[in-house]
Amino acid sequence: MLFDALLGLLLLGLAWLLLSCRDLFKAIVLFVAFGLLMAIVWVRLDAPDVALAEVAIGAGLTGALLMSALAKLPVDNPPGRYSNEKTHWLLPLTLALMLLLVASGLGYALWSLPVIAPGLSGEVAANLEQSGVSNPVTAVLLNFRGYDTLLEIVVLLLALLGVWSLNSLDATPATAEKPANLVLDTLMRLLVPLLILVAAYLLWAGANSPGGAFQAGAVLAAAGVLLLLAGWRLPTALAGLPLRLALVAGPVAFITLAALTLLNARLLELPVEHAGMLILLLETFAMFSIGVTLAALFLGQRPQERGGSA
Amino acid sequence: MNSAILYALVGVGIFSLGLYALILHPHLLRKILAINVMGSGLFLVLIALAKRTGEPLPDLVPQAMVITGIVVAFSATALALALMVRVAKENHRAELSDDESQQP
Amino acid sequence: MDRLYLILTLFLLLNLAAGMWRVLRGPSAVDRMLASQLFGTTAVAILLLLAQLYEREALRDVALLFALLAAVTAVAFVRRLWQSHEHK
Amino acid sequence: MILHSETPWPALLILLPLAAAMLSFLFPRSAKFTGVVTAIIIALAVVGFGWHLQSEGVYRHAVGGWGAPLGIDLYGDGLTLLMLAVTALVGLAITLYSLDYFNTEQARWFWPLWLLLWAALNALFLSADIFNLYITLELMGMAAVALVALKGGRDALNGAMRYLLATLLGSLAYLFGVVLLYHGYGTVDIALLAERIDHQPVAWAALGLMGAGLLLKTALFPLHFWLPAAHASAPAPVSALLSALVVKASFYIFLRLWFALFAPLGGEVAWLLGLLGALAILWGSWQALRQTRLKLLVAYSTVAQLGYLFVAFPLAAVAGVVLWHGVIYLLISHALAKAAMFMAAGNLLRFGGHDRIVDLNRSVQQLPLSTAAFALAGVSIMGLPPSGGFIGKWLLLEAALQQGQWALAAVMIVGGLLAAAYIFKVLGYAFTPSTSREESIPIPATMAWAPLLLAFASILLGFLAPALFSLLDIGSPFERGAGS
Repeated sequence: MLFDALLGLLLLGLAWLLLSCRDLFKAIVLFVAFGLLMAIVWVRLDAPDVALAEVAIGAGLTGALLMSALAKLPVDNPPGRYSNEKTHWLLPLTLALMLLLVASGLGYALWSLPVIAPGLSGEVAANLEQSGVSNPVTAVLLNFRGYDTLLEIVVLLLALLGVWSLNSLDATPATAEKPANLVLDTLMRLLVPLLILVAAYLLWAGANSPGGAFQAGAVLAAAGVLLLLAGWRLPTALAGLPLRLALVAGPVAFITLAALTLLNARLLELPVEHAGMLILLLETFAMFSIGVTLAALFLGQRPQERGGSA
Repeated sequence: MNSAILYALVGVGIFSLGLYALILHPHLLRKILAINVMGSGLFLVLIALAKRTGEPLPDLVPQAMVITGIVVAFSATALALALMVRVAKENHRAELSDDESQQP
Repeated sequence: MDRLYLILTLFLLLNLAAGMWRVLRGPSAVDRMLASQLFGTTAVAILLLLAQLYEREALRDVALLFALLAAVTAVAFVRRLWQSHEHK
Repeated sequence: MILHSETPWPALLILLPLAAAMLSFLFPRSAKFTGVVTAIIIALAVVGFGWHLQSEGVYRHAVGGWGAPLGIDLYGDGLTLLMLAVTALVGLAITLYSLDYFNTEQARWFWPLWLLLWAALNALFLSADIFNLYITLELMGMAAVALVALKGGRDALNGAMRYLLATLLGSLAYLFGVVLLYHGYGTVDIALLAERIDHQPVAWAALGLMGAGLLLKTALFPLHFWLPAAHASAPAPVSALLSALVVKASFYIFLRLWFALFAPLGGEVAWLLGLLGALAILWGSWQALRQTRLKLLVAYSTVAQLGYLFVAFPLAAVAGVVLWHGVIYLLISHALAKAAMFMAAGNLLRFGGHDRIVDLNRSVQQLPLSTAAFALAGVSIMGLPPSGGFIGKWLLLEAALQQGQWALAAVMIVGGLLAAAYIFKVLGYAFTPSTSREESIPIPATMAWAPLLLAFASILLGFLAPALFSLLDIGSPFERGAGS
């Protein structure tokens, strides 16, 4: 309990500091630290799957993305106003009071909830055997609520479409990386194979223990990010249709499976005897696409295609 | 007060802090950070309250929802950051220009 | 034994708070970044202790991912932000 | 067997635009073809779904075979059908209009984004699960933002950024409500929640949060601050689909939740909604009248017309189902008319190279079809007979008068007069004989005809009322609201 209270206070303190400190770089570092602390909280709350996702996506890749974006902001930009200095001091005060009221109301609503509520844990346990996997979180993500997951990986692809469309309208060329040095080169040679190995492990482990396509995909993306930071770029021959195929492989596998299940008249109903195999197949495609998409999101610019048109 | 409700209340607090910053700070990067912080607070409420099963194992459906939520939040952040960089180039500062809007 | 682990995790948590202070004070971006790396290392230690305490193998995976992803953010910092930020 | 108890039409309505989006991303050169074929098949699938509903009644499908509360259910009734049908009709028009609108680089992104947005809309209308609805909301919102930004330039980018922040905030508030409902009642299925919900504080908090989030996305006054910039600065077909469909989608969720969950809770809330709706009508119409640029005028008109949808809430307790028929009628005719208006405005803008209202002269002689589309759509927006807008507004006005709510009735009438004023302001300038000759760009036939057909449809709607009302009654979507 003491541990929890301390952790909770630290979280609140970090949130306040990262949102109120004047230096944006400091805010980003604090945000990454905040994500790491969240991961410890997830572990405390018996949610190791979420902890994995938080470390890989919530803190790791988001942190890298934030730093990359901060570096792209105009250099002559005067340091951002800390808060809207045109506004009177009364506005923040009123806002704070209003939010305090809302938060108290919400707190009261949560407080009034029954102390014991099983949620859907009973249903999950009862149907776990038919799901094809023994990690309940994977069962929910890929089978019980697989339709959500289908839409979710489409959201990820949509984000990339949006980012690419934004950058394709921008005339300025992509920023070239500085040449890699020996330290980075060695680190990359060590880390990239390790990351790929860990991704494969997480994917495989996801069926029975914490892990799964999203965490594995994020680790794969981390390997991609390292490569990109070291100055590696996708060969122009692969940057057109092959890259697009890699990006849509996960969604397309999902959509195809959904269409096939329609022949049996029920959307996304996996036959019990093949469910485990189908889920692993689906997750493999998904991991691959998620990895490529996340790395592409980090790069931002659409890679140069053969034939010149960016 | 058990740890489930404790963390849930912390989640509400984090959400509110994020909302305060989102409304008050004009810099777009800070607004994006604020939205992410709000999301984390929300996820904390979702998972903390799932501990109330009365058994050692928590309700796992919220955990799957939060993994979905983390991926969606990341997607939104990536899009928002790309948009921010473009807006900052147009406005010469990473804030929304307020000259074209006639309303308060 | 459990009590020992608990005391250790509490101690490490206090270490995190100390690290936060360094992130806040800086003064340079490198100081902040290094402090955040220390953050990651401490978190790894906490996770390993918790893994022992709860007897859950999976937490070691989380710790492993912590260590790996910390390297990625560090490289992102060095390559994208270090020079440009220090110049400001 | 497939055609009997388990028709795959709804699944097709979701999977087809998704698959088409992937195809158009993979093969940008044939994207236009993919888009048109998809639009046609979707229209056919909606007809098939309607036929199924007519013969079999309400549709419920347990995705994955699990069924609520463990799995996700799809659900369809008359309201779902009409929303899908409007989306299919407006979507077809937008697809045709967009064939020649975008340059090559924009088209490369427009088609996959638009098809994803379409998939999100269909999935949203068919969902019976509040967490699944959250994902469709995010999919829709992010696609819409990316489409606004497609225009490029300062206005569009600022509009898109403001829109993105607003829509993300709305999603977060909505999701918080989902969290509260799940932990309060142990399910995210709307039907199960409807059975279990009671007067607990969590239900109230959920109403507040979900309501605020969805109304922010629907741009109800005073949460409309993001709408004019986003809708006015987007490319014309995008403006059309934002005003016609995207704001309606979040309103649809609000309506669903209102009937299933919240109507028994909030009599006072209904009055608050009515008040905000009335203010939206007055403020939006007044702002529209003040605008000097055509697209901003049309955008503020959307703010005003959305207000009408909310004026119904306090009247519903007495007026019942008929009133809701009026609201849906208004929603549909506004969708058709506003899409026509934005597309027509896009033509005028493209032709003249600007959308300053005072310089619109010449356009009648040069663009008779687009001007006619604007005028016809205007008839529906003003609420003149025999348009669809007339039926909707008449039902609302009648309810207000019967209940002696003179203030609400007066606001509706004033809103109609102001609408007439801002539409005649545009038409007046458009019919002024031309004095100057400028360079102009010719408008392709599809771009001229698409808005005109939609405008005709919004007028025609006035004659279809009995048929549409009987369709709308399938599954009686408004029963709980009427009873309470």
